[in-house]
Amino acid sequence: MDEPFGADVGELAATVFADSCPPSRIRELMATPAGYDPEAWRRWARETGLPGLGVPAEYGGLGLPLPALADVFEAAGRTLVCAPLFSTVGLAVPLLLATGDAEAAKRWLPPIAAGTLTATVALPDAAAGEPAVTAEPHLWNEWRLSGRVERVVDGATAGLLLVVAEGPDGSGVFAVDADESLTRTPLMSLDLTRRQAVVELLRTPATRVGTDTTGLEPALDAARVLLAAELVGVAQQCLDVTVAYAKQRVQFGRPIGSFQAIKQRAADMLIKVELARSAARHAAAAHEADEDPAVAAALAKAYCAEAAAAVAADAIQLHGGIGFTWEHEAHLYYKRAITDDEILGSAATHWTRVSDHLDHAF
Amino acid sequence: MDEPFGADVGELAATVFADSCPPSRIRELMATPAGYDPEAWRRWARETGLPGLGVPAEYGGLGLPLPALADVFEAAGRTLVCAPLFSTVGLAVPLLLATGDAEAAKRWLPPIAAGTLTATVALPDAAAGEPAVTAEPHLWNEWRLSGRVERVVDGATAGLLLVVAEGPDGSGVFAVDADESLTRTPLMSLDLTRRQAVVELLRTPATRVGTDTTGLEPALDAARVLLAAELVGVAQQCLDVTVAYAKQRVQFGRPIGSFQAIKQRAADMLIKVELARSAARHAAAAHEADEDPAVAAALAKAYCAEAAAAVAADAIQLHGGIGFTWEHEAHLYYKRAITDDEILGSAATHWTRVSDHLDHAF
Amino acid sequence: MACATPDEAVAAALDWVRRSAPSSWVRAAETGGASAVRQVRTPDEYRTWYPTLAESGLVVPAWPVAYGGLDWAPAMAAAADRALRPYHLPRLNPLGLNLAAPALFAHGTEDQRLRYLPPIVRNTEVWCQLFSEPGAGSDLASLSTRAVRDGDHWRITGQKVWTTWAHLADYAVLLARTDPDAPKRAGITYFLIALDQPGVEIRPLRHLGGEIDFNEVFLADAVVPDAQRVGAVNDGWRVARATLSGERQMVSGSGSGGVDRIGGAGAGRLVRLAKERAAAVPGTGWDDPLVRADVTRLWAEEQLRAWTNQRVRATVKAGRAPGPESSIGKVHGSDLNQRIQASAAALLGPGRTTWRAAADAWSDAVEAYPDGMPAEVRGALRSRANTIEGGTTEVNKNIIAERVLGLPREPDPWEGKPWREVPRG
Amino acid sequence: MACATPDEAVAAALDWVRRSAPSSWVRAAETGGASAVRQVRTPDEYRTWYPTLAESGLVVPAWPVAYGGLDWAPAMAAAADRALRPYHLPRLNPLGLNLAAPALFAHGTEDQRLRYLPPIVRNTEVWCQLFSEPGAGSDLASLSTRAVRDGDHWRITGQKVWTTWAHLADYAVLLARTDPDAPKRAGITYFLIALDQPGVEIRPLRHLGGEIDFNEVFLADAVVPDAQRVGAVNDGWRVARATLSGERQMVSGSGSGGVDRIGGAGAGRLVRLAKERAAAVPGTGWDDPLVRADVTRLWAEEQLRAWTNQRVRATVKAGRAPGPESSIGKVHGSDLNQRIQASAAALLGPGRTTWRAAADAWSDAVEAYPDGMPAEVRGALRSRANTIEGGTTEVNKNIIAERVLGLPREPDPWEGKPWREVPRG
Repeated sequence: MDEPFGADVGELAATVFADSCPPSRIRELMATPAGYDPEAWRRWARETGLPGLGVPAEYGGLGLPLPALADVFEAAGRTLVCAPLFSTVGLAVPLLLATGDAEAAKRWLPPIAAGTLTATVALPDAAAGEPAVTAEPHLWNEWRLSGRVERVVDGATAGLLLVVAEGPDGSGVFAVDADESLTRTPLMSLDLTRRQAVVELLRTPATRVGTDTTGLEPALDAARVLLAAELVGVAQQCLDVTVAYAKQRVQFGRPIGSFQAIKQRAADMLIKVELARSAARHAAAAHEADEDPAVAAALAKAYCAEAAAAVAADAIQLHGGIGFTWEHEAHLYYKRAITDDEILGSAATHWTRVSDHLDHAF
Repeated sequence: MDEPFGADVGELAATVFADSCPPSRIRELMATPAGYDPEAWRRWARETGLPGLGVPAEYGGLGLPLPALADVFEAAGRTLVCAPLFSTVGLAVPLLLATGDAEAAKRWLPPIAAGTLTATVALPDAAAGEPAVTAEPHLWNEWRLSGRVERVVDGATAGLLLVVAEGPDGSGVFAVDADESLTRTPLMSLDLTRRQAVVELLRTPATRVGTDTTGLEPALDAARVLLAAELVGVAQQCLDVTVAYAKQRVQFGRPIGSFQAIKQRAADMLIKVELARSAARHAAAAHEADEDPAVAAALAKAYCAEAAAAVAADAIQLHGGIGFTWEHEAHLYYKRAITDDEILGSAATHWTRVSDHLDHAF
Repeated sequence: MACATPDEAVAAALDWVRRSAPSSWVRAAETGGASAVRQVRTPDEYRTWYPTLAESGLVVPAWPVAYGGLDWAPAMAAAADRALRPYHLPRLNPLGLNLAAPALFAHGTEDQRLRYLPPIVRNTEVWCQLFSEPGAGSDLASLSTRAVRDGDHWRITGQKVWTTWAHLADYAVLLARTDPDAPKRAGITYFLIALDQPGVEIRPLRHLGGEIDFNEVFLADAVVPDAQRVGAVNDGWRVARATLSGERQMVSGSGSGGVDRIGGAGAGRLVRLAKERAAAVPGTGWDDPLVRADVTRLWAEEQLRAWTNQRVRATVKAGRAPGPESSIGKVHGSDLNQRIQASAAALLGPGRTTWRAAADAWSDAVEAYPDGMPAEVRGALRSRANTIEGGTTEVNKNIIAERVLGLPREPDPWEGKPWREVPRG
Repeated sequence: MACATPDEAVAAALDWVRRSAPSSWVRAAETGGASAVRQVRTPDEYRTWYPTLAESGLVVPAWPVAYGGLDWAPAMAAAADRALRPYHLPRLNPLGLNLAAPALFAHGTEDQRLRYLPPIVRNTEVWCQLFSEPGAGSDLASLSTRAVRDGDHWRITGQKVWTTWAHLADYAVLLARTDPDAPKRAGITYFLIALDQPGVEIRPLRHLGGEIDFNEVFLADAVVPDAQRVGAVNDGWRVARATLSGERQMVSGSGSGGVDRIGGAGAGRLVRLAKERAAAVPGTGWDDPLVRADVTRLWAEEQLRAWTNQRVRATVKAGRAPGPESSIGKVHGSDLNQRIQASAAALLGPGRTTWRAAADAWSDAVEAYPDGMPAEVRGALRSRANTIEGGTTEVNKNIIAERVLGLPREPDPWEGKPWREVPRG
């Protein structure tokens, strides 16, 4: 690795993403079938260790803690980098580690860190009424999975699928090799910079990953915190782009940013951005310090999703007509905010979690 | 009557209120025990027929329909006139008429129209968990009422109390003469321009008014529509006062009304005022045309209460420090809005009624 | 159709429709209503038949006969309109009727009216609007497109944007600068321009929903005969006002793309959607108290929107000038529709973030993007423009505050300065 | 207390409190916490004992000894502060500490510091602020109160308003105009004025809650020795900035009257209130999904408020300049508190609109009005001022947009013009 991530991991990530995934490049990738550039992913692995950020050093990664990962995701949110970053680094790695399955870790983490394997998690959205995937034991440690997951991030391209399924002895994590007999149908995604797919399993061979499932929810909460951080980046970028535009766009002989109607709105955007950042950072820190990380994660996911969607909508509004065009980037951020809101539970779901916490807190 | 109410009843009422109840006078009445001027009330009866606006001609009134009454209440809301207008004209008369009790009408409506008798309605707020008043038959048409009504508008001064109570055969309307053995404790009212009192009944003699209770809810809805209209007046006055202030108040070398931050807010206030007016007027008309008057009344009461409270709060805000003083009138309107919201069911209650309507409407 | 009273007008109109409209449409309308009509009639079929409707004069009954109308009194026209509503015979060529026509009535010559109004009514000449420019949006009067006199013609050069239906249009109303040294409003002239000429290039403009509803129009020495000038030279801003108010009305309160406004109003549909969602995924639709409250308020506000419009119409009908209530339609309606559409999309849950793509989608994801997009998502995306098109909410609120509430205007250091000197873009 | 490290500072502070504070208070604090302390200690008792605390230097440990401090390093002072928090020994004389002191440190003479700071710390000289005027609120720099030189004194004439605690104060910091011909900010001088003199009349100002927290102060030829001028003549605006930021901080995020901020934070209390309401009237409190959602968001936003303040403190502690997050406290905190207080009052239902009055209420309803008013109502009414006091939300958002986001200022035709010529009031 020429330039490993270190202290200012957030800024480093920002530079990397800016260099290798500028807006022009994102427009290209948006139109491609895969939606990202596998070669770039492998190059990032070699040059920056990005895919292995959360992978412990013993497996060839950098073993960064959640707050550092959150900084990287905030940077990713700012650039809408097209890559299996969330699926692999945000979802699969934390879940894999949470299972405490050393075998699995030894088998999959090194190629993930090397960028030669991408992974994702397939988890039906129970809150949206999707039925669970069922797992039946076959022989030895081999299982058969059946069911359908409506939306799997990078589900069409990931080399490894970690499926959360219901077995005879409760829910567990199961690994499905991409080569196995499963149907993966790419979906059109509101957010073209992050693809999803339907995954259908019919007695698909799978191996069980770990047996202790106590780490499952915390791992998913970690992923939610990373989405929250990404949403902070989304909102921050919308604010910055809007402020820059308001400074240079002239109407009525003045930069529109000199009009109070714009100033009041921009200040409101800043407030949402900063509160969202406080939510995401606190949640990331809480996860380490584990002081009620679950509530902090739920609060962050809910607040950041709503804040980012609102700020992105304001960005479209304050840009006027140009902000309504496909060519302008504002809509990409708006769509990312909406989409993130629906991944791993919507704001409504997570606000309810916070309320449930308050049932006992006072 | 020198000057009976006619076509432009709203404008006429506005003139009467402005002449006989200017802000200075309201400040005086606010500090008095009764909270209004009985002599002025009798004078209005002689000169304008105000107390008998809704009383049919045969009983010495003007028999105005609800839309006309609503215009009068809008005018009353603008001036916060201190008088038993709502209790007598808005509550008691419609309820009395709704009972269809000709005897009662002949006995009480003429003195009401003459301004020599004021009346009110005592109705526990079930939604706020207040138990019903109980009525037990005594002899002939005489009953005994027991119970407690936490808040009765003008309950300490009204000469006639119409109590809604639960008898052996369901709920009914009962008349209690102010001279009877009942305890009436004046309450301090958030809105000093409209007093309320606790009314306690202990085997208090009462006469039953009518037996058909089907008119009860429609009569209360009529009262709600009049409150909604009053709230439109409250909101309109807050907007007008704020606009006038924004035109003359100079800061930074300009009238503050020339700043967009103020303009955007003022436009928002206007939108709320006009939508509220549409709600109240439609509800008043619907009551006549009885096309689903109940839903229209619920919608109007809920929307107008919220709109008036919001607009009044904006008025305080846009006046800056002066709007926060006791001397300035803004808080009186804010308090009237809050108080009206809690009379005859809060916005929450009425929004639920609208939702219940939609259960079947689509 | 010679009639003297609203009743006669209604009778004549109904009689005409029953005799002259395709019987299958009439039957569908009288039995099944709107949706039934859409079953038996394609938009193309309607467009083909439309000139027949136009010939009857019922498209603009209040207009003089010479322009394609029936010379009916407003009351008669309104009555006939109401009577025909159940037959779902929508007017076509909205920009011709709402933008070009008012300008011609107010400031056109008799020759111009006789030449342009009848084909507008027949929809045989479709119109669009060439007003907005990349550098002149909220501040339309600062527009830069130049018109230079050339004998009895004008040569137009510049760029216009946000033109709807330009690729389908034959003519456009055009604002161009004829005197750069005058203050911005005093140097604009109003033209009628034919779009089928070498100097006019129309490029599609994709909006954030992935669809193409708008165009950019590039004018390079495009030619307009002076006979197609409306109003005096440099007096175009006054002429435009007539049409701008027209646009305001058209946009105000109207639902946005993606939502079938014939098939049930936005909020009523929202209630049904919430109930469907509750049936499909218990606890996430009408049976969720938060959704119920949100949807109820949106429905209520749509009622208030309608009741407010009724107030305006009643006032106008009574011959009085409408009050402040007439000024809030665009600002409130656009914001309300945005919230309605967003709630509708949200009711899809995660379903609002993905959809089945056409098999060949992946050759170009951007091209294929709108195919299969749920109607609620399309509506939610399209509605983002509601608070921008036809005047941004921010600008409109300032206008309301100044013109309706009478708040003082801001000091404008550029007031009265030559357009040439004022910063732009 | 000679200490060298935070740990030593903590030890010394705790040791002092346990030895020198009334044992009943210490016991109450260590066993029952805040509420217990309030059981055993009246505000008057605390005020009487306060100078003892001040003598220890623990009120302002980071200040030099000569001014009433201990000369401790910031880290030591902060550590001691945290250690003492459980003992509920709040600082008194906030306007002296937060307004007068910063000005004296930044621009006062050594003589002024030695004369005024120690009594501020001891609370033996209570301070208030004479800045705002009826005609100068948001635009404070346009203030009209005149100061005219008279030998080695100044004579002050004008009206001030919104002074808290003026009727209890001995001294005030005062801004007055000394050069009407200079631009508004360049003609103001900063004074320290004794309030106990003939030229000063203090009138109570009743706020909309019916209580008297503020005063109007009328100055008629009031006298200030030139020795009580802070900073140079006409340089008062610069001096004031030091204290203004002080006020911003004091107001920012702080809860409003009517809510006991010691006994549990606003939103936590709101949750308890909602649960009490649910128990009292089923379906109208925490058991109403709409209330539950509303209260949950308010609680969450209060967390975000706190976490944001933590970010600011952490940045400062790390010796870096705090970022944009430090600018939003006042605007968000005031709006949030308003919503929290309004929700709390709403949870009383109809109970928020009436209360039992003292028996003699009816002699003067206005006088008696605040007696018996529910704390939630008092809080809701008082909190209306949160978005006005210490800079209105509108002005503060403009400041954020300009100073933090760097948006261009508005053209100000009066920029640099003599104060005398600029319209006012």
